[in-house]
Amino acid sequence: MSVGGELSVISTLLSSALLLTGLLFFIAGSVAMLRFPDSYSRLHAVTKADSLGLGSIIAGLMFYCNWWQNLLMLLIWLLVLASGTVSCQLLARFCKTKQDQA
Amino acid sequence: MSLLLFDVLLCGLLLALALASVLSRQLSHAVILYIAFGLLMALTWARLAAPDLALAEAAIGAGLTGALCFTALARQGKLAASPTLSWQQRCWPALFVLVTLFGLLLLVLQLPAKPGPLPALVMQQLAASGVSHPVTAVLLNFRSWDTLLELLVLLLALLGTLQVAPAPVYQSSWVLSRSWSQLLAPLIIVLAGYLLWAGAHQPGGAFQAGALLAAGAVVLKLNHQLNWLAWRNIWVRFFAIAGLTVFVAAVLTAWLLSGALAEPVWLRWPPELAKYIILLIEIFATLAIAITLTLLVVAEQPATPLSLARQEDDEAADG
Amino acid sequence: MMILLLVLPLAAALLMLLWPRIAPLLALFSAAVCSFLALQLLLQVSEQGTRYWLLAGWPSGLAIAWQADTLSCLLILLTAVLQLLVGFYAFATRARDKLSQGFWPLSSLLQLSLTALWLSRDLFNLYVCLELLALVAVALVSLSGRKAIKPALNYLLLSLFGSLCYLLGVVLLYGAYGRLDIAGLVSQWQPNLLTNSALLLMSLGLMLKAALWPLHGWLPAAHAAAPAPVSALLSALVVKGPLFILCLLWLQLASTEQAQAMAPLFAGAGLAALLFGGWSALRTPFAKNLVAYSTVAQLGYATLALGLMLKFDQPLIFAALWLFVLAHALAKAACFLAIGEMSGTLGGKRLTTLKGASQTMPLAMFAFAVAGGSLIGLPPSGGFLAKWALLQGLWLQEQQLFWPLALVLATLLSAAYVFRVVVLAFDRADPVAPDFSPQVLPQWLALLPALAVWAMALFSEPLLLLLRLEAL
Amino acid sequence: MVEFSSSLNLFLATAATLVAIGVYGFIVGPEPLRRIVALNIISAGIFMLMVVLAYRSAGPDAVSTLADPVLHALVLTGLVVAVSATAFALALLARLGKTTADRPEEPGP
Amino acid sequence: MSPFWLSYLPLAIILSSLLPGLIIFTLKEQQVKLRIALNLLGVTVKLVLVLIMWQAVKAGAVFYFSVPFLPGAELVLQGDALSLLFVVLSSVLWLATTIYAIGYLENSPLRSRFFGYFSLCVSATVGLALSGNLVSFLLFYELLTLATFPLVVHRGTPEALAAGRRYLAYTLSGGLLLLTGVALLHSLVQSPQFIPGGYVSAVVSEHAGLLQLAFGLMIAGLGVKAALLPLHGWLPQAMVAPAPVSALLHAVAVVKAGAFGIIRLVYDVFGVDSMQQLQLAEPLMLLAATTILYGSWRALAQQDIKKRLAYSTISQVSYITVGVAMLGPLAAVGGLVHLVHQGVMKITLFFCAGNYAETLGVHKINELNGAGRRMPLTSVAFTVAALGMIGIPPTAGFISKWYLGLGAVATDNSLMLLVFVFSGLLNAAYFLPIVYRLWFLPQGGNWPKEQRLSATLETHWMLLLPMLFTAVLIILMGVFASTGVSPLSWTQLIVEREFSYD
Repeated sequence: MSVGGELSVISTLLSSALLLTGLLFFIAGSVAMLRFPDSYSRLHAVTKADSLGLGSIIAGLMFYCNWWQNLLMLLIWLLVLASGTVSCQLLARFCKTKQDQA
Repeated sequence: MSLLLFDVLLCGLLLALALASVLSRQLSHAVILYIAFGLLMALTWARLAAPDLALAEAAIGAGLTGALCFTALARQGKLAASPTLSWQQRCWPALFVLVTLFGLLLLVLQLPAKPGPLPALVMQQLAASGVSHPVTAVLLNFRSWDTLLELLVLLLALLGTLQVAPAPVYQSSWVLSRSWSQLLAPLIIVLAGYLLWAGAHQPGGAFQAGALLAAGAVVLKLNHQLNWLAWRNIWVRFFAIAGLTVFVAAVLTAWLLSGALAEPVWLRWPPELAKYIILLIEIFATLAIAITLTLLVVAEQPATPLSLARQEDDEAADG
Repeated sequence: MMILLLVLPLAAALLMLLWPRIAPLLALFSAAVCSFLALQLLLQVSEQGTRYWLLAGWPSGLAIAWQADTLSCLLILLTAVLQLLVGFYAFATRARDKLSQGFWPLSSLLQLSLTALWLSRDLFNLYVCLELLALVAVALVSLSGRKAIKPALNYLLLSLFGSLCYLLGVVLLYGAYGRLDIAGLVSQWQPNLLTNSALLLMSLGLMLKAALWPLHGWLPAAHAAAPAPVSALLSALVVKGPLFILCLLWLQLASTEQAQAMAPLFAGAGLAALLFGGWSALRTPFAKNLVAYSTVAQLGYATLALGLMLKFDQPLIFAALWLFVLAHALAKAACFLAIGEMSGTLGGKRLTTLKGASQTMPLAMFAFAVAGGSLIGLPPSGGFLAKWALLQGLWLQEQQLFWPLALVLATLLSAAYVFRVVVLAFDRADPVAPDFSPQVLPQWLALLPALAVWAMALFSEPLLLLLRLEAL
Repeated sequence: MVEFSSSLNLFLATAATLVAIGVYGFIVGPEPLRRIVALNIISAGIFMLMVVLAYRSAGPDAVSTLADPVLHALVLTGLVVAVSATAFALALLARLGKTTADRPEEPGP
Repeated sequence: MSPFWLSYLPLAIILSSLLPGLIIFTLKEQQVKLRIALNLLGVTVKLVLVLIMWQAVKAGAVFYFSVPFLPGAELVLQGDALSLLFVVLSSVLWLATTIYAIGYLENSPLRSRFFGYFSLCVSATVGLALSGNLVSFLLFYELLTLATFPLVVHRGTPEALAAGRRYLAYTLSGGLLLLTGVALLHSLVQSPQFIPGGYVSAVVSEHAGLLQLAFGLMIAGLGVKAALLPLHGWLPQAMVAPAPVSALLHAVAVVKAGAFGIIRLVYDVFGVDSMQQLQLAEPLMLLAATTILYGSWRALAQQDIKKRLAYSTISQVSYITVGVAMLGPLAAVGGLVHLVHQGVMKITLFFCAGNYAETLGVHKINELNGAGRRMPLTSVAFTVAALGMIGIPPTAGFISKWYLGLGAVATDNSLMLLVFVFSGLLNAAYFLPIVYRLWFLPQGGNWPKEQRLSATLETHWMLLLPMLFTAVLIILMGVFASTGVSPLSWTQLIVEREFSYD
């Protein structure tokens, strides 16, 4: 992993905290997906927790990179956010139709 | 040390996912686990100094194969639970595989640690190849015959798939996903163009770009956009074979250009033109790969008599 | 010339995809021109000696190597000629058999992939050729629709597995020596655990793809399910591709000790294939399965010859090996076309449909019998030539009584299954009436390769000479 | 240096084990789809072996340009070939499922 | 030596029956006249060509025609005295059989196919006779198998198919053994042309074991067609074929091909000297002698006419082998001349059997009672041929047995003499009762009404004529044995050439 220039202690602490938070959200989301009872709650958990987790990880990483890389990372986050939303909606609709049919 | 830890973790996860995919109870789980495995594999390759391949694996290996597997699952209709196997059915193959594994381990650990002569040779000849990225040089100049055949394999898979493809099923698409896919499309085109252009000197190239384009096209196609993108359209057919056509045309041209020589050499690009020829081939190959991959995923029966499905369905309806 | 042999079928196939209407004409045209070119090439090579290319003129090792020796040229010629013949057959029966348009580009691509395979002397390029071949073959099998899907899938999966085994072997060799061209590998070859295992892995994969005993399980179903022209191509040509590579590996790469160690295995497998395939052909109730099992048995001859070649290193046995392949290709094409014609006209897949076929369709039956004669090895057919060369090679070794005996037994088995059909055809009690009046042209087309295999005997001396030189 | 070679060995062993896992899956099956997945795992293992072998030439201080480009090109070719074959196999499989579904009197595989 | 076209004479002789045969295949069923014309044209041309060759060979010429085939073994057609003996026999008898077959098969289905294969069969036989080395011989030997098989199964009944299967199983195995043997011999000494005195003498001391093995393999292969003892099983069963086919198989084509091969093998491949050195003659002779007695013994028990004739063939053909295996000039004359005599006599017998079956519907011996009065000409022919078989003068059979006896005495084989005497007695025992039934017993069976096949004659003239022709031949060959045109004088010429090579 490439490491940028020197960082201050505060920045390091802050970025580590953000990274850890992101990781926590990811883990929470994954556990939820495995443990939650039905599709809707799973979807809910996964999309929200993962979007948030990714956001905080990217925020944590931003301390290490230059502005151009940061911009790209933000763009990636936005894309994931949007596509996560759309796919979550799609899946929910699919579940709904299936439920209605049954 | 930390890198080694990372490696151990990576390898452990890879093995666990692969094993889980093979052993899982349900097919859909197997497919999901396989996709995860593919993504991790991409990461592994990035770790192993192969960013080209990481890109390709992420797009083709994990993404495309996963999509294909899911399509197949969906087309297969209702899934029966996997038949349970008795332990003899599992145990004896396992024993056999363990023995094989032992032998394989013995073998791969015997491989010499020093590389062969070819990397140095590639570097030595790179200047004459017309591109500065060695992988692209190998793909499109040193071993271009392999690449030509590989394009052919891809085309062939498409032909075979079209032959057995089912009749199209019409479903309504949802406004939000449609507009989202339309929003994504230009982004993907730009990205693909970048990858293609980058291939000349850094990781990237026709396959990665083609795969990316295909991903975009598949999304659009699933949202009932791009209705013209079907085998029955002659222009689609034309571009699907364009990669090969341009390749062959370039080969022939190069051959004729050097025809004055006593012994014309097959597949040799004139050094001063090599760069342009390779770029031309790559552009058309990207298009062809994109179209082919798209059609592979959303394969539906074409109107041309290439497919047997319709006539058979008619027969089935009669009977 | 070389280039045209590859570009022509490719270009033809691409054009066919664009304009399916003219596909048959294009396919026939390209096959005809290629046959002519291949003949030219053969003559040229046999006059001027083997030609070796490094593609694109890059240094050895980096470039893909090609070699056109007389054997390769002979096989290229065979491929083109059979393609032409089968193309004519498919064209002649297109109205009746409702053969899909997909056949034409696929058959051209089959020719391309085989030609590329015969030429290549680069292990990885051979892998790509193998995959290409497998995909074409499976796509061709799946042409017959619903009933062929399962065998086709089975064929594809096993074939992929075989390719991967082969690839693993190639990778191990590359890991050890860092190169892929056979000539380069030969110069550095050392018999050790690594090369042993690589060779074994590659052989396993190739044997699976070539349907050599005991890995032949997929073949009868796949070949029997395909449409008649496709079965002819598959049996005559496709299984020979992996066999060719197998021979390259063991005759050129492997050291003498390795070859000696492997010889009994190949010979044993060949013998087992002969006996098992013959026995299965005797038992099966379906006509096409009989011919397909006969392919398994006949491939046994080739394997046996390979094993004996490794053991005794006799040029004559090498010649015998390829004579078997040539003769079998022609004879099997005739068999499949004839059987396809008969079961198409008489309407049924079972052997009993052929009852009395010597009256209703004498020409097709004659074609089958004549081709069968070569399968048995009756003089003066190609099969006889091969058997003669093998026997000569064996008798030159002192104290070899077991193998001639085994050959005799195998020949009797093949005679038994060929005449199982012929005897049935002479049954006059109640012949099966044709569904419609038999077409004459396709029957003649089926007879043509059968006659060609008997005509091989006329060229026996140059053939033997050519092939014997190749072994040295 | 030690770390490099132990990493290398680790990856080599992983690649071999992946192949073995794939072979197990291919033999045991039982559904065709799982066989296809298993084949893909085998090919992933083989490709990984190739990538590791390419990595050999990179040396302890990994710089991407030094990895064996020939092997990388081969893997790329192999990947495309593998995905083509997989796609075709899956298409056949889908057709097979449909054919068996069409005829309910025949029990599915 | 001779005009250019003469070197093509052997080929022309083969083509004269092959080409009409191939044309006949393409004819429609109704084109009877054309088919007959083609057949007769072929026969005539062949006879003329054979006559030309006969003249030349008698003057001492030898014909060669060769095309390249295997390395070290060209495809050679060689017209020498011995081959001409067989060629003349098969050509003349082909004429008779063709006419007979036209009459016999009148109005039966699939005649184009029948006559096509019939011509092929004769071509193969002639080719076999003319072949100039072992490889060519092998080739025609296998072609003969293939050409005769459709004739055996021509009727297409279950019995015919079973017989066909059996026939194939035997002959193909035989061909295979022959192939193995020829290949073995080829690897030792190549396959040069047949030459009096053989060509193996150079390696006799070096490879005695392998030579013996090769001889054994080849005799086993030839023995199948020559119906030597353990390999005779197909012959009696092949009786289900139509009468002309049986006649052809027994008198000319198949059985004689085996016998002829043995002659070639013994005299022109191994040679008398090598045979003696390798001690191969004795076992062969004993085997043949056993076959003679066994065949006669089994013939006694048969009630079916054609079956009895079949076992008689097994016995009679082995006379040829015995004559050859005794390795003396006189015995050789006896054996060779028996090749011709037995052919003519046996074909007559089969014609007669066919006539009885066709006209009266009689297949069993005990139904023949009194047939002599209903069908006098047929019965006379039968009687003549039967007497010939027994060896009663002045028939041809007497000549061959006489020389065989002389040969046995000359080579000090008293055992063989005993065999001949005993076998002669057995012959009489199974033929004379039939003759007795024909002439001296009252009519027994239920015969169809008269003049079914012909208005004036006892049966169709085409069935009658060939039979009478061959019956007359039997007498003529016996009576005029000492003249220059008789088979006897020709065989004496052959033996002179065979035994005076050094």
